[in-house]
Amino acid sequence: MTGMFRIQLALLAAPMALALLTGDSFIHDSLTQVLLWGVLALAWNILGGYARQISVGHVAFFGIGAYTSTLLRIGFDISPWLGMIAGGLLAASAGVLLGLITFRLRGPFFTMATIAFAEVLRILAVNLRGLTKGSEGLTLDSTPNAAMFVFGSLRTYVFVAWVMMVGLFLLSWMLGRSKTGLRLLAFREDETAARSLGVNTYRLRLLAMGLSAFFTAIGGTFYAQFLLFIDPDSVFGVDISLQMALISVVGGIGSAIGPIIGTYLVVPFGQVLRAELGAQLAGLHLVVYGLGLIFVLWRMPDGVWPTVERLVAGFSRRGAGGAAKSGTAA
Amino acid sequence: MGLSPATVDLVLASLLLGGLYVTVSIGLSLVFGVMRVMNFAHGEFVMLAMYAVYWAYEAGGIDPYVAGLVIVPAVFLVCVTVLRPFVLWLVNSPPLVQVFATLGLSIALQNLALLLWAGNFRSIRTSYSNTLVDIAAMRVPLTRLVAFAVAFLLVIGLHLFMKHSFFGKAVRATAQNRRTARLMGINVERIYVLVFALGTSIAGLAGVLLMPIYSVHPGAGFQLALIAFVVVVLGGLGSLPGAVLGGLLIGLVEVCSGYFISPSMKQIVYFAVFIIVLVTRPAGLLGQRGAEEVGLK
Amino acid sequence: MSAQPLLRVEGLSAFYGDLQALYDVSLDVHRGEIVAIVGANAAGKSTLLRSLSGIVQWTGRLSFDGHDLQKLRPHEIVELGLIHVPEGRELFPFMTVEENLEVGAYSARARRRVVASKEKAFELLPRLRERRHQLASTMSGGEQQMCAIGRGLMACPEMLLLDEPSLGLAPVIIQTVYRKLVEINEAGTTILLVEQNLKAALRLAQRAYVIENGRIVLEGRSEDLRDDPRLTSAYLGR
Amino acid sequence: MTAFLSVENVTQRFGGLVALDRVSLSVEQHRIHGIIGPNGAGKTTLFNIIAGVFPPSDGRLALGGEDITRFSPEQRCAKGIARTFQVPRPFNGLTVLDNVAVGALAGSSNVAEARRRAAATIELLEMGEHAGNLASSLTIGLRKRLEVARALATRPRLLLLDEVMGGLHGGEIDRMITTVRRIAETGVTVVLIEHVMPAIMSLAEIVTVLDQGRVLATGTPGEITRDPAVIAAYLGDEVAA
Repeated sequence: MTGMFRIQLALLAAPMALALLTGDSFIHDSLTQVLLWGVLALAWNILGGYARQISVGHVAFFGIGAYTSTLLRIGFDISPWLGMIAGGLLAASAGVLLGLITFRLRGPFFTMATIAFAEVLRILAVNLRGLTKGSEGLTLDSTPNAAMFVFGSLRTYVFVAWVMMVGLFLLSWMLGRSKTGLRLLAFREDETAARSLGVNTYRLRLLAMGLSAFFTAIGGTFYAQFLLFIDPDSVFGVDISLQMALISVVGGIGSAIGPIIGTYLVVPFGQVLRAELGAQLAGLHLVVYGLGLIFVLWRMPDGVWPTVERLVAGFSRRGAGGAAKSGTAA
Repeated sequence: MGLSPATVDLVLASLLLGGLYVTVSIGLSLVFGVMRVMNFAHGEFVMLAMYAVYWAYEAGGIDPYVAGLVIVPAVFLVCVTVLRPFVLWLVNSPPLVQVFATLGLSIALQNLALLLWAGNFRSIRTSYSNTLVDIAAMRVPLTRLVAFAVAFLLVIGLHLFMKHSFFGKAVRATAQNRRTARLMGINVERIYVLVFALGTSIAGLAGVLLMPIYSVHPGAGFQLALIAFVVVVLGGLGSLPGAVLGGLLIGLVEVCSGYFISPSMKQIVYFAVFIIVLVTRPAGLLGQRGAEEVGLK
Repeated sequence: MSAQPLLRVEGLSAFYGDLQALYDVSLDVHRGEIVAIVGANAAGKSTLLRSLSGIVQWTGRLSFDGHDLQKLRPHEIVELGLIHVPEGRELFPFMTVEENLEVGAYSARARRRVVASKEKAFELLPRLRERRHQLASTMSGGEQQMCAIGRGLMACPEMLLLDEPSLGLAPVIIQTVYRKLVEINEAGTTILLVEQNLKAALRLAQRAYVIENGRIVLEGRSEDLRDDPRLTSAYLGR
Repeated sequence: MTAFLSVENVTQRFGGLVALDRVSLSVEQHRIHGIIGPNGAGKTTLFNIIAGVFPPSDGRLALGGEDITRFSPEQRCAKGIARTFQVPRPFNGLTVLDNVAVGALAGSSNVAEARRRAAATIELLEMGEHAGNLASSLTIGLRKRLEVARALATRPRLLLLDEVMGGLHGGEIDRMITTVRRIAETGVTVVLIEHVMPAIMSLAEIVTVLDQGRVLATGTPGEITRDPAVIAAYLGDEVAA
């Protein structure tokens, strides 16, 4: 267990260490993106991994977060730090509402409903020009001001994103070890059996939905403050939902470290592919991406992390507790 | 009370659009009904067929409908050969894998189109692109009429095939009870591959019919898939008559909301319809309760 | 008894995932016989039939009519004329009675004779002719059982594997079903019958095997078993 | 004695099929009440209605005088009804300990406490050596015991056991009989649906026989095995072939 624990610590610390070691702004920019995807994948994982409700509409919450803090900043001069919380709460409410509407749907039907929900928000964002300026987008004041969530140094963005990711990792980890975590495990293994043992699976799904939406929206605010520009296609595009889910699935859903591993594998892979192939062959990197996803699902349907864990457990059979395989392990 | 010309116009436009949506959706419904797999890459096959028509026309000057005679069988062939292992793996995988594997295929195909034809909107102009036909005092574009007629024949043909052919009965039996179908001597794996190929070929046919009417871009498949999901859920999961009803209804909703509200909001309206149906009748208008378990009727 | 049994089962073990349901089961059925497999719930009776029709994993040796079943897939086993009528009828609920029968004749060996087979099935089970256009799921339990047996006959079976045809039926209906089974057997079809309804099964079958916890514990001619105290004690616990 | 669990005129229809026809039954507190009947008699349907898998088409259920007809499974669990599943449904990816801990969650303030209580329950079921193993690695006999342990961890007042002896070997059956008896001695009321007759005859104080969706007889095991109607229903009628 301690071996696995050390690996996880190293994985968490690595990006910040890298940011401190180098002053290269390209690396800082890439790291910020990686860490933001880590936050989003962890947030998605609370619903998709812990509660096994596969959403491909999470960009709805991302966009709610981005637009809420940005509109509050532009319209009322409210600090995005507060706007971030407001956006999170709004997204959580929207998530619970969506959950109430779709709780009867199973499998692909839930997935379809989430896609539709995100599309509705995208179309609204395009068409409610009075509020969002439509496709023209919204631009934020770029004067560095920490109180307004705008920093002069890229390294500060890396740090903020890192704190968010590590914080959400710890929260996921604690959630996994809590009573709620055990209930979620039972729910996703067998809902009928879980209910017979007194687990209120309906409430559990709504809770997961609310938490997941909240943290996704926080990622949305960070994105808006990092780029200082948002428009409907960039913060409500279905490809963001897809990537959040994809990262978690590749890394291994249902654990706290899985989405982070997935982030480290998928995001830099995408960045390199795009840099190498993007210029002359637009789209090729995403063809590789799609086929890569199918390959991972085919060879490692549980994702990379559980597969690695199994390998490690195979090397050091100790038979004690078996806690490493109980799924609560982070 | 006589019908005003505007009403007739709206109804006719709805029917024509609905017919197109039926063609786009019915293959998805068929595949889901039999295999219990929601193919998130269904729209991409429509989109690729549209590009194939475009390419044949631009490069070889081949008429779209003539090209269709090659494209549709080609899609079928690809499914029973290249995609065969994928289909068999898919049908035996857990739902999570099914969702993401078809999404992965969707991403790959969408960007394959981007790679081959870039991101611009492409359309073709044939000699009959602007031809109008008179029906009951209305003037209707020929291409839309062809699409509707083919959709009509397709639905009738598919219905007769499923109802009366030995193969069709075996397909329904497989959908309703997989294990017992095996006991009847049905090679269930073969049925899955053929049904997937049939459903996907119909998507290809939809692409052929759409291309003379609309323009195509790599993201078009996703937009069409969204419509197909709405149609399938609205009509009833895995129900072929349901897909027809759902397609026509969405055609009506889209035309009317475009006319009475605003064209930019038409998607909002049918997504609203989608959510309302999901909430009030999760099994769809013609679906049976628990149809998710029971399958194709 | 003739030298070569129609069905020979040797050292059969069967599994559901890691769970073993049958242990080293051996039995023979000869052409023209009715043989019963009896035993309590979950003893492994249905698993035996499922192994024969190739829908569960098994090890051992199974041969039917001289063919080794080891490498055959379910639809190939059907082509040999070994036909399984599953427990609980398992009709196709949204198809009519007639369609259910037609699907029963899907195999190549049976499809050629579908019209004649249907006529024969209707003759033997006239109730099905009356109900031919009705959805299978809307019929009573007894009628559904008739339909399931009729569907099995449509496959032109050399041998029928019947899994609890009396399940959930009233005694008078069971009697009717059993009379039909005798007629089917007299017309030349061998029958392997799995039953929980002990006395009925022993009346019908010439021989029987008693199965308990996945193992055969008793076998013999029906009239010998009928009064065997070991049998009643296994059932009633007294 | 008053009824602890009372089933009043419960009818269940599935489409045109009547699975249960005005079944009434009362279970007294601190008793082991057996329910038997041939396959297809309606035992599992009755069991599902008591456990709250679906509400009956008609009729009423009461526990300790309170109407629970429309309660969800989790509400019933909170009221003190626990059940096992005929085909065991363990949480395969969890250890035996965590499986049982899920049952113990409701009355515990944290997971550690739930695990402690679960460990005690596991000892009671004599499966301590398997506590750390994944549930998916258990044999059928141990899965049945896990079902009982998990249900017991919810601290039920009424324990519904659905064929917990089915598929067990002789020795396992004897152990299970001892276990059920021990559970009953702690004051838990037990309803036992069973096919293995020797087990039910030695355990149950009262037996209800179902046949064709109706109650055929109720009485002590001795009375039941001598009832000609029961013998006919159970062994099957003499059918003139």
